[in-house]
Amino acid sequence: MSSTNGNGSPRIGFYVCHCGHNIASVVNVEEVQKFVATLPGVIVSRDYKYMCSDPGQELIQNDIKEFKLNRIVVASCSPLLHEHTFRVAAEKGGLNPYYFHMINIRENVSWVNTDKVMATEKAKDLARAGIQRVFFHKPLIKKEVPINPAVMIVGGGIAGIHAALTIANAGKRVYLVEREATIGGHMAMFDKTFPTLDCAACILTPKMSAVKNNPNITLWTYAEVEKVEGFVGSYKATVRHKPRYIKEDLCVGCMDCIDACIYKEAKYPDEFNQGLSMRKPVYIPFPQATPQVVLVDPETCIDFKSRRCKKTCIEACDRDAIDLHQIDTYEEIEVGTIILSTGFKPFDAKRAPQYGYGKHQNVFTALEVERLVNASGPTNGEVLTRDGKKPKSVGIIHCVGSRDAKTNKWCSRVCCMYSLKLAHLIKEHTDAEVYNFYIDMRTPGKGYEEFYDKLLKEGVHFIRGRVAEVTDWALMPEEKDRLTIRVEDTLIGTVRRIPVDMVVLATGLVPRDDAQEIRRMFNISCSNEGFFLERHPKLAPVSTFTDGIFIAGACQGPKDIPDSVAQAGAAAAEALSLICAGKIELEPNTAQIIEKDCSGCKSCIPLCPYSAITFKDDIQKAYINEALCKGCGTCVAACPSGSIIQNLFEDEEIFSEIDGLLKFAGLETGALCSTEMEVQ
Amino acid sequence: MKYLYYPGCSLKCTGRAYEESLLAVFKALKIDYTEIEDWNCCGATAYMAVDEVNAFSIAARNLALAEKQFEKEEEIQVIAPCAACYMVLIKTMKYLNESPALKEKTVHALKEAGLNFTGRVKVRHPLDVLINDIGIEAIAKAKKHPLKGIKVASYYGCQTVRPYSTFDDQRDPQTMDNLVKALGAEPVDWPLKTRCCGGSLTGTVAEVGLPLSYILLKEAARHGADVVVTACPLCQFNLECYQTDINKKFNEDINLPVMYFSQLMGLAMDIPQKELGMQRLFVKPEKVLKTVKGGEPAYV
Amino acid sequence: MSAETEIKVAEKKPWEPKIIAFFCNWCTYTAADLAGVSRLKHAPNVRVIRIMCSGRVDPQFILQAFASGADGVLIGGCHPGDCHYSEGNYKLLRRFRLLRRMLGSMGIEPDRCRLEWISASEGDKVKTVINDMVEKVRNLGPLSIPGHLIELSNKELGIKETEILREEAVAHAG
Amino acid sequence: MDKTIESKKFAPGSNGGSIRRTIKYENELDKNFAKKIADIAHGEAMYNCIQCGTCSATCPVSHYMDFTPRKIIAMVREGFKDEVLSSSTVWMCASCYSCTVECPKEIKITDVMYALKREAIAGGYYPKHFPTPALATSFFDQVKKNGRSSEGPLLVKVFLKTNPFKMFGNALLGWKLWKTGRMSMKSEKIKDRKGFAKLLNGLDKVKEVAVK
Repeated sequence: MSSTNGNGSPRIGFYVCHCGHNIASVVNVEEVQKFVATLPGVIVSRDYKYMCSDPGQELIQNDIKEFKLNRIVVASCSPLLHEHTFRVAAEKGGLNPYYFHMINIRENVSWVNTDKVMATEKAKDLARAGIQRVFFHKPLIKKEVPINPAVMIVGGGIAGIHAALTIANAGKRVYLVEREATIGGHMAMFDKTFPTLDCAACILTPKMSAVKNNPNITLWTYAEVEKVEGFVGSYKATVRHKPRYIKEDLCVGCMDCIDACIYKEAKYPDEFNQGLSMRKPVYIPFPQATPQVVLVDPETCIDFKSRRCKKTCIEACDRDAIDLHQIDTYEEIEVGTIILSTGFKPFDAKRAPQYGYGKHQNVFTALEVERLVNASGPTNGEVLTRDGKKPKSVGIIHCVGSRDAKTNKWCSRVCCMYSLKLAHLIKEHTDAEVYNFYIDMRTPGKGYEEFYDKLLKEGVHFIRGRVAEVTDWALMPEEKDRLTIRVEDTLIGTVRRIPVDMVVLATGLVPRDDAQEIRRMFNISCSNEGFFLERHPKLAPVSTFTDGIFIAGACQGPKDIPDSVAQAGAAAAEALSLICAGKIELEPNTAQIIEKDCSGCKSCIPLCPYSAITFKDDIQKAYINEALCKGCGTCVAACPSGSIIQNLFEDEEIFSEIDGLLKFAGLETGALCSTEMEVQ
Repeated sequence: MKYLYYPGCSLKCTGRAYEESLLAVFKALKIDYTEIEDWNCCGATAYMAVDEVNAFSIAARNLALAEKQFEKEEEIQVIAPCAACYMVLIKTMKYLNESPALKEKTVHALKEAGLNFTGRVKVRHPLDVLINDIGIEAIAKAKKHPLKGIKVASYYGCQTVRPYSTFDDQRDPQTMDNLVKALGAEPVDWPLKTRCCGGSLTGTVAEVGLPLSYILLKEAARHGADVVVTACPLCQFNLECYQTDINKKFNEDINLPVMYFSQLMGLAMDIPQKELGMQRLFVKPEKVLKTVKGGEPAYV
Repeated sequence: MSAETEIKVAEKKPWEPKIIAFFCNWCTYTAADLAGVSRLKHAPNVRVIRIMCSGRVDPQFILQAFASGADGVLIGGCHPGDCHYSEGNYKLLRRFRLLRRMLGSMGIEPDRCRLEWISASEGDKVKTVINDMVEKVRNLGPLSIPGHLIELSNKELGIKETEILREEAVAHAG
Repeated sequence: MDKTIESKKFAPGSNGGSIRRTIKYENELDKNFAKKIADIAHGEAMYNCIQCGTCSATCPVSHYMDFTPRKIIAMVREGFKDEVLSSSTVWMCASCYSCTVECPKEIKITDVMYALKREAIAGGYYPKHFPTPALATSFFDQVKKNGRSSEGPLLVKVFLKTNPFKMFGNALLGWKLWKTGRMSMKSEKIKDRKGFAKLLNGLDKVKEVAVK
């Protein structure tokens, strides 16, 4: 009789939680408690205000001792939230934690149902199912796996950089993989940072070189992760090094090759400067690029087109660092944990055609203006229109792409603040009339509102209204040959046409184009809008549903620099806590073969995605390597002879749950499907 | 392909030239059409303002008639040249299909009149048909007199492209410009292609409507247009017939011909002017007529 | 309240569809939690059984559920390509297709057995799917296989239902 | 109840003379107005409005309205029934659908305007000598009777209803139209007017049912 699993006939303690009013306001917990008391095997049945509280847990522990309970069932919130808490409680009470079962009557009942009677009936059914289930629970030993202390960080923006340094400074090995030729990400493109207005480069470049010089950090730029296998503690990643046609270890960034390039003047749009300046086929992204190594762009280099270049660059390099025949190389690394900090992509302003980006030459994106105001930018810090004039008036349009059902529903969080910053910088550089067109001004953050106050004092115009269109159609003389912004000044309640010489689009933040592929590769989820999904919005903001994989920065959602850095620190701490523990406990929900029943049909073997199942030819039976099994249970469901069982999800356990849920369903069904429930 | 043709009230009255020229062009391009028998007014914008269900139902009557007339067809193609009719009919299809309650009411009422509506109709705008079914090449081939050096401002107005039509971009439509190109003329790229002409306001509340039409004419002229072509009887009416009032009110001397795209096609395809209703225009498109071979004066 | 009285209550109650749901731990169960956290109200007729992967769903579970009086069975798994165990959901899909056919031949309408891909972020989909399914099943009416069987067995054994119920109840009073 | 009296006491004219009162008392608002409009205007989205003003800015005639479309939405939501229904705004709307296309929250603003027009006519709010409602109603009657509209007779009717002198202003235009065969004074009619009437009656029946 399977109801005696090693510790005598079941003596069940049942506890239903009020969760304040969260559950009790919809489910009649007392009725549930009374009902469960009548079920076979139940010795104690109680309801309590907060089961997860210390007194709640002590209640369980004391009952175990006093009534010699050997099974515990708690009906409260989602097991994803508190299963661990109660298992520990049971363990403290001297019980094997896997004699515990949790029933979810909050997320699954009281929060989603309104009819109190129906909700209470549902809760009873779930409770009965749980009670019947624990009959079949068995004592299990937790599975432990060691943690490889190395960490891989994907993405070398400010988040990746900060996480890398934090972990490296703790003495752990870090592989920092960056897709571009240099680390620094978007922050490296910014001029000043709000609200303190300290120069982005001044605070970022020291961290960049710190990464380069830290012996614990292996920095791989111009490289991409191709494949990830394994699981928490021991991941195996394949990294592809893209050819930059320069031997990284030899190049010292003297840039002689650039001067020597057959192209005397630069004629290709410079990615880093948003195409506002030109570069040569051989180039270095920007002066403080890290590593200080040039690269060759095969798209534009003559030698790649015609193979008939004088190769003046090669002659010029006295270290023979240039190798135009480089190809992809692959490298495999083993790490225990992974941090994803792949960042964001600015909203494509062309998707908001009413603002005429790409149609009217003097409509700029915010990132372009960041480069314009930057001293090392294409205009050496002069704010000029594309026709080279100093603007007399500038309009900054907020929420471009954001808060719009047609493009992004979400608020991008940073645009209000960076628009204020740009307004200040533009005014400082040009003394132009600056207009901010905003829907709502959002300045939550230390010193942010004060920054807004400062701008108000500086005499910047703030017009509350979403701009309908930017047009070159002049209705009034003052609008001739300028851009006219048509907007309702909603605070005054009239429509206005405001002519300007320059329009700045505060484009929102959107997920990177390949976010979906990335999340598949790392087996994590995305939320609806396409940013990586955290395990819990409040309590596990940098964890994912895959153990050992953490997320930091704008890849999880729009974020400013302080928040990205904070998250990076958190992610690093999560990784370190695993590393320091040295091992991680896994659910013992693995599968195993009951050899005597196995018919050796081999149908399970191809099903296992982890090739944990092998075939023992000597005894003609299948064998499951527990270390490799992840406990999905696919093989269990497929085994024709029912000779595979999965811990915590054995057939009897699930059948008894089904049975318990349906007792007295509509018509009485007892006659048919009472599994051997009678208690000896 | 066989089409059903829904003229709408305006094309029988102020917009006669539109019907005449369009059908002439259809004939020339061998487009097989038949007029919906005993069609009724689509309800336009005004009807919606008094009673919505009625508005949808009377519009639906036309769709039901179409289904009756072409009962064998899997999908019935109905051409509605008038912008208002076109929009109303599409809107009716959309709303009836989206709201079962509304559909039920309407179908019930139609039954009273011995009709039925299943929703097999696809409402098409002539521009849509010409560009996507007939094709730009066929049209280019059909032209006899290329309209060399004629600058044409295509004016789409509101309801041809907004809000439910899908055959062209809602903010910067191109079909008419492509058509104009195919006729050998030069489309002018101007910003007010889809800006409202004032609609019925021009006639009823002149102080609001006239400025809108004025702005359009002014801007078209500023971009050097020799002629404005439209696909909407009301737009054509407002822009052409009120030019005297506009000149008086804003003391201008605008004299800009405003014609239907179908008339322009017809001229290029060497269809006699009478068949294109050229004699009905107030402002004679001199320059166009000159380039067209044998361009004798249009109307007496 | 004793099991006996509970039976009487049950008898008096008007019929409400009962649907058993198998939700995978990583996507659909999490989505159901999300629905809860976002307080998305939906029909109370669905009872969720949590499993690690939809691949664990054994056709026997579904048959047992129907046999035990379920009016419908809902299975929720990760979207194709998103399975936490890389392909458990595909494995299920294969089985499910076969089972669907089998159920058909048993006279169980297809709408009573449903498979849905619901990702961790689709709390609203949980709501819509549940409501939609409950409505469909409600329109189909009770399946009550056990009901029929009991009637059968009663005819054979020629004893009154209430007696069976009493026995049952006694058994449960333990 | 006495609240109402109180607010009356403060009402303009009573003691304020020419002074305009702008304060609004709760008892002067219609709490069900928003829901009603939302229902009949397929406008549940109306509640999503964030008052960004895109509609007003994109509207070609908003600068002639006494309240901009954005303001109308806000007032509808808060139940300013009288102000909204007696405003000129709804009658200025030329149904160009720019707002509907541009609205970032996908509110069908043009439909809201239609709904308000209907409410205004039903409630007898609309300005009697303002041409647009007159046009709408005359058009409605004409089509109801004949199944088709005939611009000639229609315009005559409208001008008679509103401002007969206007007609002389347009006499020249009328003549030109007539001369070019673009205007006739005879009424267009459909053949199956009986069926058409049946159709409309059928609707009235349906509506009665709906009411019951």
